[in-house]
Amino acid sequence: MDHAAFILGSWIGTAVAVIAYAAWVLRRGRALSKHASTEEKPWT
Amino acid sequence: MSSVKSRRTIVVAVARKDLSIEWNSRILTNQVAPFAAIVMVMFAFALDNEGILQRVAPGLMWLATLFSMLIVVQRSFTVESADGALDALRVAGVDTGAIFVGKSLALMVQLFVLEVLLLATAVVLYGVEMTAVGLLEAFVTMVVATAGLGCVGTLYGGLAAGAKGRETLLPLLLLPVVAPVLIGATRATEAAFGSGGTAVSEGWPWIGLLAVFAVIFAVAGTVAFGPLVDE
Amino acid sequence: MDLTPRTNDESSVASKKKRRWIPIVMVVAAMSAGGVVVTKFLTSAIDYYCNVDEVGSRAGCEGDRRLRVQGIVEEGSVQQQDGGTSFVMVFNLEKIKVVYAGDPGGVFQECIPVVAHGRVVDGTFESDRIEVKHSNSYVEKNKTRLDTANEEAAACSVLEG
Amino acid sequence: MTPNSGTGTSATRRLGVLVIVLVISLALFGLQFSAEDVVQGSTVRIMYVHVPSIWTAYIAFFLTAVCSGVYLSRRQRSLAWDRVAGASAEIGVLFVAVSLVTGSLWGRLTWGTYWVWDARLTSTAFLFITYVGYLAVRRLDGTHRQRARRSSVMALLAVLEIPLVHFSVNLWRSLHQDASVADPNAKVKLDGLMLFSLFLGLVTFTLLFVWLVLHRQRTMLLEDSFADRGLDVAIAERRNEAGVQ
Repeated sequence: MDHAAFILGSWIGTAVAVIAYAAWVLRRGRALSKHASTEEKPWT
Repeated sequence: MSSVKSRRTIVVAVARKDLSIEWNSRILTNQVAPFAAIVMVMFAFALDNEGILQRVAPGLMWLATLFSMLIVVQRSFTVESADGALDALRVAGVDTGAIFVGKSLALMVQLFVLEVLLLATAVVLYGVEMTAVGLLEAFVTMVVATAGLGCVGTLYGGLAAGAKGRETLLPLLLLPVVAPVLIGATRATEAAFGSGGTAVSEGWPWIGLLAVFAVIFAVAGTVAFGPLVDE
Repeated sequence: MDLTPRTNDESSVASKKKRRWIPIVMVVAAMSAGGVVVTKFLTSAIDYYCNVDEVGSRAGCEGDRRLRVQGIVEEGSVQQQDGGTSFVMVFNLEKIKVVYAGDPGGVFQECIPVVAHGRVVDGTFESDRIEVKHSNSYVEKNKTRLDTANEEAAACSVLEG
Repeated sequence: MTPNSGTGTSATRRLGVLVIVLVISLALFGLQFSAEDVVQGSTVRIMYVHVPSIWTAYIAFFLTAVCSGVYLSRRQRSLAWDRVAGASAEIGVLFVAVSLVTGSLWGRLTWGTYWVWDARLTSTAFLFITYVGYLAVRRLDGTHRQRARRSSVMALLAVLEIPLVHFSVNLWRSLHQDASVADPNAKVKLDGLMLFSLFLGLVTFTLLFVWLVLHRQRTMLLEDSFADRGLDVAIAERRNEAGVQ
């Protein structure tokens, strides 16, 4: 594959950005929901 | 209708109050204007290269205007929220649309003074040469762009007034919104300066765009200032 | 200034309703005006390039200023010597010779549309920056079933076809 | 992991598994099975993340505008609409950023330059900073209702930029090429597996977006109710979080 650094870089960069954001959202959700009552979590 | 007349008195009173506070504190002449001039000089240091300064002079002039505008807007609302003047006016039932127009006018006057100064700096420092029509075009650009900037600055300045960390928040709020003004005013001023071989006639459509921007935010500000700043 | 609380002097429902609509109508009108300005009057200012046949004829493409010119690299015209590149750019049957000090980047090759930045000097376009304008068709390489030597010719037929 | 910890439900977990499977197959099709382009070579593979990410951003900002419109138009204004709008805009900003970065890498290889100020690239950059401004407005002090009203008005105005960005390549001459699939002349200009890979990318990114929005708007609900309960709880939570790390 020509220009592998650019191509893999763009794929991996995308993956890292999305995974980092998702991990942040999930961890924050878990940390906050520890202190939340059931009424504050209507999805449960 | 009598309310139209009373609204005009409010507009004039608010604008005059803001301008006289500025005049008495001399912040604009002693701090903001020197800041803008220093920005221009620093650009000249950084870009001291044959031909580059003349080509980028319009953009630098408007960038310096936007940076200075952040300071002026900040001041315009620090004065209000410091002694609760805005709340006092609102409680007294003064029309918020009129307050908006008055504060916008005061901001426009200050910005215009700054721009004239920056234009002169650009002409002297960057060796810009203009024709008579070009000068007229630069003047019209400044008037129309300032109208837009004044309205946006007042609307967003009001939103951020009293918010925590507004010094850092205001640029983040304001700069994206005024990006069209930066583009339009820079292109129109380029045409007026004739930088890069542009003709003066190429600037007028950009001025049209600036006018549209000013109208949108004047209307939106007059209507929305009250509800947005309220509560 | 009179700061006594005001009684609402325009309290009739009809006028209030009307006054709510006026600003919306004004904003919509201003936005449509903006749309017209941007799409009708600003096209030549926002357009990224002039085509080869428009140099000197279209407003904003005058020959005495810095230009971005678009055209297709003519087949067999690319010459590279002393680290510089020269080629002929063609569009709508008009041609212009381009000289560029360096090796154009991207996927530069014959028969591909390019945008050259620079000035016209004595009928030759002296360029200091060349960008390849990729078309919006994507063709599988294996489909043409040609060896690499013929690949550029294949690109030619694909792009012109 | 107990089923009720965090913001997940059995539905989001199933969706998450589906997204992971789709991402793996997208990588296989995009990086392995699909052919190289006759002009670009393997550079075309960047397209399978670049186009889906800007597509997702369009969907995200459109959803933000729809939710903002619903919020403003209902007599009984529900903050749930506002939270979905905010979550969606945040994820949209993420995907515009991804699209700008991957696009400029593609441009370096194909055009020979990372960035040019043509109509498409300029308007996309403008879209990006507008929504960064939108997120800044959401962070302003005030009640949740104030936040919702301010940001809703802004979202309804900002969404008008999307047609400008999308049709900028048709309205003006730009270095960026016209749309290949959503072409007004309705002639699809991609060969076989390339087209399939692109569509796979669109489906994958859209479902990924749905999953992210579901989680994000739930954490936003938690953030809002914590803010309502007052500072002391938030401080306790902070301390707890710091202890966990």
